[in-house]
Amino acid sequence: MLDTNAFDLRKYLQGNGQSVGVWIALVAMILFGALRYDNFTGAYNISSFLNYNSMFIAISLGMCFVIMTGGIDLSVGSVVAFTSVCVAYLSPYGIQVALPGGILAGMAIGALNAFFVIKMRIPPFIATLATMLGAKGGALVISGRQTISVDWGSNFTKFGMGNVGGLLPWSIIVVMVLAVGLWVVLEKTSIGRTVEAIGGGEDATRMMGLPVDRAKAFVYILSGGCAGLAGVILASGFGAGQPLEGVGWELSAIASVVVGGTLLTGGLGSVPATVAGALLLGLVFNILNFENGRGVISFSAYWQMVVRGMFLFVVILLQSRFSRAAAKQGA
Amino acid sequence: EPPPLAQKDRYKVGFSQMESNNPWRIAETKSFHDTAEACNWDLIATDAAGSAAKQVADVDSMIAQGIDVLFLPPREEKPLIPAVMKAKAAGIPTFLVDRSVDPNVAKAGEDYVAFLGSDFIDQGRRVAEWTIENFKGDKGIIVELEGTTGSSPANDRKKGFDDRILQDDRFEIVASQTGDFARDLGRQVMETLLQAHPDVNIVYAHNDEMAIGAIQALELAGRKPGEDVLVVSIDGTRDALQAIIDGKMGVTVESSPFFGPLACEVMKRYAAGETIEPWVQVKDRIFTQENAADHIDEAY
Amino acid sequence: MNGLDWKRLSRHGGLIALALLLLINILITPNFLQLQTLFVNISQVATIAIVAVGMTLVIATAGIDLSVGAVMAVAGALAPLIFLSDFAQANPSLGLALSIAVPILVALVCGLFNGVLVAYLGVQPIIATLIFFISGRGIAQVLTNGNLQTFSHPGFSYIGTGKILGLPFQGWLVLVIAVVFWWVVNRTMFGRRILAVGGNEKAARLTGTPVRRVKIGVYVISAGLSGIAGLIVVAINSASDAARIGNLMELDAIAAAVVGGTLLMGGKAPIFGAILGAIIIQLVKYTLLANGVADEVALIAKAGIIVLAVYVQQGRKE
Amino acid sequence: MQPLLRMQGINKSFAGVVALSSAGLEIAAGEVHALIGQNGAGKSTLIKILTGVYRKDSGDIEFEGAPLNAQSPREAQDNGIATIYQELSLVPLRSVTENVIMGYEPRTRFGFIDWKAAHDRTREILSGFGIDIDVTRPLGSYSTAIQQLTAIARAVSLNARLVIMDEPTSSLDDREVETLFGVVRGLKARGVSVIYVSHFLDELFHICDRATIMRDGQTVAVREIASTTKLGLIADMLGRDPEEIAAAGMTDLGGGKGEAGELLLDARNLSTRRMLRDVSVSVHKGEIVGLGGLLGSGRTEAARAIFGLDKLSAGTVSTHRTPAGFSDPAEAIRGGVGFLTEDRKAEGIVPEMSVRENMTLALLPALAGKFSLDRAREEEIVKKFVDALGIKLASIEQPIRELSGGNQQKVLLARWLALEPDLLILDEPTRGVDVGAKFEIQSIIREYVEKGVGVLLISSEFEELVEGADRIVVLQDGVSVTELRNPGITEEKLIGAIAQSHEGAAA
Ligand SMILES: Nc1ncnc2c1ncn2[C@@H]1O[C@H](COP(=O)(O)OP(=O)(O)OP(=O)(O)O)[C@@H](O)[C@H]1O
Ligand SMILES: Nc1ncnc2c1ncn2[C@@H]1O[C@H](COP(=O)(O)OP(=O)(O)OP(=O)(O)O)[C@@H](O)[C@H]1O
Ligand SMILES: [Mg+2]
Ligand SMILES: [Mg+2]
Repeated sequence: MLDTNAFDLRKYLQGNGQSVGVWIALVAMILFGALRYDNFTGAYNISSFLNYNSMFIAISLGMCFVIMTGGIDLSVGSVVAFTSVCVAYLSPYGIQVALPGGILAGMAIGALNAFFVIKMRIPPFIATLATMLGAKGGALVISGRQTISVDWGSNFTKFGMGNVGGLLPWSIIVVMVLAVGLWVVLEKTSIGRTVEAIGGGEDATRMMGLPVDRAKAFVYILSGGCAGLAGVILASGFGAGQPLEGVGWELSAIASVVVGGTLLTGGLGSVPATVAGALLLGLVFNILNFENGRGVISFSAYWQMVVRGMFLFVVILLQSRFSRAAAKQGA
Repeated sequence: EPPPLAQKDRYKVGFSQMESNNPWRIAETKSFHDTAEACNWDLIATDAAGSAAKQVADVDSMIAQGIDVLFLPPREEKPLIPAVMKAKAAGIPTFLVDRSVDPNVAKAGEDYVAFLGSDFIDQGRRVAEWTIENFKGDKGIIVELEGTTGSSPANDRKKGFDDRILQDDRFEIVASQTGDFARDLGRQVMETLLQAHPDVNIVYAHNDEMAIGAIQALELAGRKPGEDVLVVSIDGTRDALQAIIDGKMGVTVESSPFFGPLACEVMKRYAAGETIEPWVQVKDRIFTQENAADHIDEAY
Repeated sequence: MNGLDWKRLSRHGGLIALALLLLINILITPNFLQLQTLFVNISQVATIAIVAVGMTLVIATAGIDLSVGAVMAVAGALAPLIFLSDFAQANPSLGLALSIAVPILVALVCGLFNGVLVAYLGVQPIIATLIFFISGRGIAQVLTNGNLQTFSHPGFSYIGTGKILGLPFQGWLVLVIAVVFWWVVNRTMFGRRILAVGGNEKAARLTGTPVRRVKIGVYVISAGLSGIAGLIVVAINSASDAARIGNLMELDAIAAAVVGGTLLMGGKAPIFGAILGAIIIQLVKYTLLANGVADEVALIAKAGIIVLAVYVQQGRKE
Repeated sequence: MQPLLRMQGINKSFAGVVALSSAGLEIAAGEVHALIGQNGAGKSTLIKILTGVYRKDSGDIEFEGAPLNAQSPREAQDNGIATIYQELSLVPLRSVTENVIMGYEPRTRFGFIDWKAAHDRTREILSGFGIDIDVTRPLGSYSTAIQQLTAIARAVSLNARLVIMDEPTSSLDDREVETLFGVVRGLKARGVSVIYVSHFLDELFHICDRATIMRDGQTVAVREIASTTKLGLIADMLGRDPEEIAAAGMTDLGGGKGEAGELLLDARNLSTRRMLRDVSVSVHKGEIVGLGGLLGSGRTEAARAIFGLDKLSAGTVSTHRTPAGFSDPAEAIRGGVGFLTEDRKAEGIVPEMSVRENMTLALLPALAGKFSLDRAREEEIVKKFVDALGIKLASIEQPIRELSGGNQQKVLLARWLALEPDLLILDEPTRGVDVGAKFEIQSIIREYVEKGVGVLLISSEFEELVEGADRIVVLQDGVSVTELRNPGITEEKLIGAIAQSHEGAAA
């Protein structure tokens, strides 16, 4: 879906059997929505959908890299909240200050994760669980337990609320540029290769003389930075620094990454499929809302949870079928 | 000027609930569903699962579906302002329900039609006033069980109560910790605080669920809620009224979730061209030993 | 020399942390040295400890179980539905038995679902259990229509509030569960096989270990224990709130297991370590709460303590 | 002349266990230097200290006249030391190309990896080893031998001044070993020094100039290869008298003597989806049947299929007790079959578990009582085998990962022997095992064969097969093509059979 002229679909499918499922499901869901509901493919729905989900794509991208090294980052949700508060304070200086400021704040927490994981050798699950608690506490401390207003006078909110041609929000454009950049990093640079190698065997990678620690630091800081970007989008698109936001977002991100076919044990991952995974999970909410509007069945909140779980179940079943088929074909 | 509302037989009505993790919210959603039939609504109800950002996205998807009118209990004061603005831009009149948005940015009568609800600060203040009047001892040692840290009802109910009660020298708040609006946590926090502050004789909980949890903690520790410890709170749930009748609890200030009928009435007035007052005040009753038994059947 | 001391120190890291915590509390927390403090802590730690035992077994196979909280909610939602039913009202003792047995049975089925996904479909544990994590609580709320169920049922409440020899019933339950599973891990074939599967799955398979059955087994156990924990929560509160029972339990249980010395890569199952981990986490909570530390500061402190505790544990490795 | 590398007084202990005490090593420029010693002597540890995998406790290292204190393999590489570690350190999920050039990728003008150039370069490097494969496929999809050669190719391509090879030939066949020797000689000709660790002493006489011998963490001798003998080296390694050893002989499997008894295993026309096309083999009581063939000919696959690990797509397996074959290893074990895997690290040991627990893993059902395992019997059995096999350890409660390779192998062998099996499938049972232990393992196998156990033996060492097996079934590309029968098999005949069948297949 990116860089189309250089993209050979058949070859991609061969190499990425495990992510075929997500593309099929994505197309099927979009078709389903477009055929069943009025205005589903209208500009308004598309642009607001993309704007909201750009945050999830951003954190999923960072998560994808972390997971490829065999790690995990549970702190992203809290980091989004934390940076949204930081950025709200920066908003009077405009987006040109707030955007880099928010990303840096996120990277700083990412660096803390990296320190715990690399220097203190704390398992990523625990290290980032701790930062998840800490960042949430930090967000509440610096915000004084309040949501923090952004400056509506500066150009800050234009970023999160503006769009191009009524269809493409600025946020999604920035996130897509990030995605393409990360795709290039993963496929074409040595740090990207090292990231994937680590997931395939950390000791072996180290003994091959690859800069394991540097690559791990890179992924955690990257993930923090992606969460920081999501924090900027949150503050500027939703008008406030929100210390309580982001609860459970890490699980959405993990689900997107896995639905996109990345192995949780590390070593194999795909940037485009991760984007597709995030869009797919976002679509479930969107479609549920439209379905409620049809008035045939109204999904109460708890039925929505059940439906989402079942949906995840189906996608994973699909995915395991395809990855098996691909394994057979490859053998 | 908020967008006008045409007179129609049936309206496509959006109700964007913020979360459904407590009985109060569930009762509120139910009230809207129950009203839909009587009021000729095609109701679209969404649930944001506690996320302000998702609530904005939910409102967006309802705007995309072309609703006529929006009822919105905003999860947070500031983050929901974009939702209000977008609805306005799409020509959809919005009524805020039970919580409001930041009045410095979005104003009733301009950006949205009106706010229907009560005042959390006032609820806290009324609990404090009742306590000042009815506390018999010389020295009131208070433990406060807060709602979800950082949420606006928790912040406001704390402010309203604290400001008022501390004007009276008899009272002192020795501990104030979050019980996350939940019964189980309210109990656990109370158990712990009771150990650290055995001389406590007043418990103020930000909602009834935590108050019930606190009563359980007191009983497990061999205390007598209602006799040696006065429990006061907000909401007016059935369990709380029962506790008042049983003499275990002093007071609960009502915070009714049944907004459906009010919403219907206000919307009809607006469609008829009436100017709606910016704040449609809900008259929160106060339940004590005197009237609890009369109202327990209407409680949820 | 230096290395040896460090090793010895870190082996007892958990106990040292516990001793430190106790000391701090004795010094600063008012009324800490009271029997009631012990009771309060036992009753609050019981559910975490029980769930942490199951979690430890799952982690020992290199898995993880995010669904524990949701399973607690399902079991907790079911119990009052059963004993408040007309049938149970008519047959009180049978009703009581059913209201304990059926929820646990349903929990076991949830565990079976997780286990089958992991063992037969090869779904990664975090994702397999994420499915229930997301939908389980929804199912519990569907069962109860989202309503809070309150009740007064002394027989059932005994699970949460009863005492034996002056100590809370849950405390004894934790002890029994811990001893049983310590035995299972250290003395039975199943336990040895759990460790083998987590330590080297291929080697386990080659030596005739029924890898799939072992995996299913640990998820079923974890879910069963979660079910018990769910019943306890409901029993103490005399109320069942499907939206809240076991909320965030998975994080507490995982933290307890890891602080107790479980390796996330699998192959280790220190049952009493997990109990110790749960106690440490509980004591930290208690200390912060009793001393009036604000919630947000408490979060930061908790984060720091988890990092430190695990750091000391990990110091063992070369 | 100043040596290229001088290590002196190196000490290292792991959690109190001494692995090296005052060990040293001196390598001259342009020499091929053998580093030998029994399992656990400390060879790999010494190498890992040199290359920054482990930190030394004390000691000095000088490389090219300057002190060297590498903190990571990368640093060692940057200083001109390339290493092939004993445990294959590669990333099987990634492509062959990545495994060869990772860290040294050719770049385009924009600093991105130039994949086309990378693949080309990889093909070029590998063709120097006579390997022609699809380099874009995951490395893990190729055989252990290819992987081993890939690791070597990577190290050699780094343009180092010192190349360290820790048991590079343990999974190579003769042809590939020859290729490797060619590469080593090429390095030497370019003035590159090589440290060569191997348990195949014959190899040393082909390519090495000098040898450093280690025993119990100490360097005990340095010999000129030209002026010593195999026996002399062995004597140094074991710290014993040459004559004493000479009396004992080299391979103790001693095939061709046993009277074949009742039929234990009859496998016919096996094929699997992966590799096998038509393999038939049978084993009788008290008989050693060898599986011969080149690497990747399907020997391991055949063993896996018989053991019920891989599904058969055609063919039948029957044993004297189980006429229908096995659908999983548990069944095979119940049917009295044991399978010693060739990949000790990945499929054999459970690293965190103790020696005791590792040894009894397959035996658990027999130890399981009603409520618990019979601990007393377990310990008794473990102690018995530790004594019988001469396993060197601090305690049976020691984690197995702390044992040296050879001792780990003995524990795994004991795992199967303890089952008292009727049939043992041994895949490379003496790989990476020192001469002393190899001899011991072989005589243990012999002992059990004499008691009536049937053995299916897979070995890349022709000597072991030729001298050990009663019969050798030769495999080629997943088909069993010939069968040779002892007495009368010689290495030449075996090689001939393999070569012939190759030609037959080619024709
Ligand atoms: N990571 C480790 N932890 C503990 N002990 C170790 C470790 N690595 C090696 N040892 C111990 O150090 C000693 C030397 O082992 P080393 O692997 O260097 O032997 P080796 O000469 O390479 O043997 P082999 O020929 O079997 O490979 C052995 O006793 C081994 O048990
Ligand atoms: N455990 C396994 N899982 C998957 N594939 C395997 C396994 N063992 C061997 N193979 C694959 O089977 C093919 C045939 O190799 P096999 O190991 O059977 O040959 P071999 O003659 O025993 O050679 P080697 O000495 O390398 O083992 C190879 O491509 C190898 O990668
Ligand atoms: Mg070695
Ligand atoms: Mg083989």
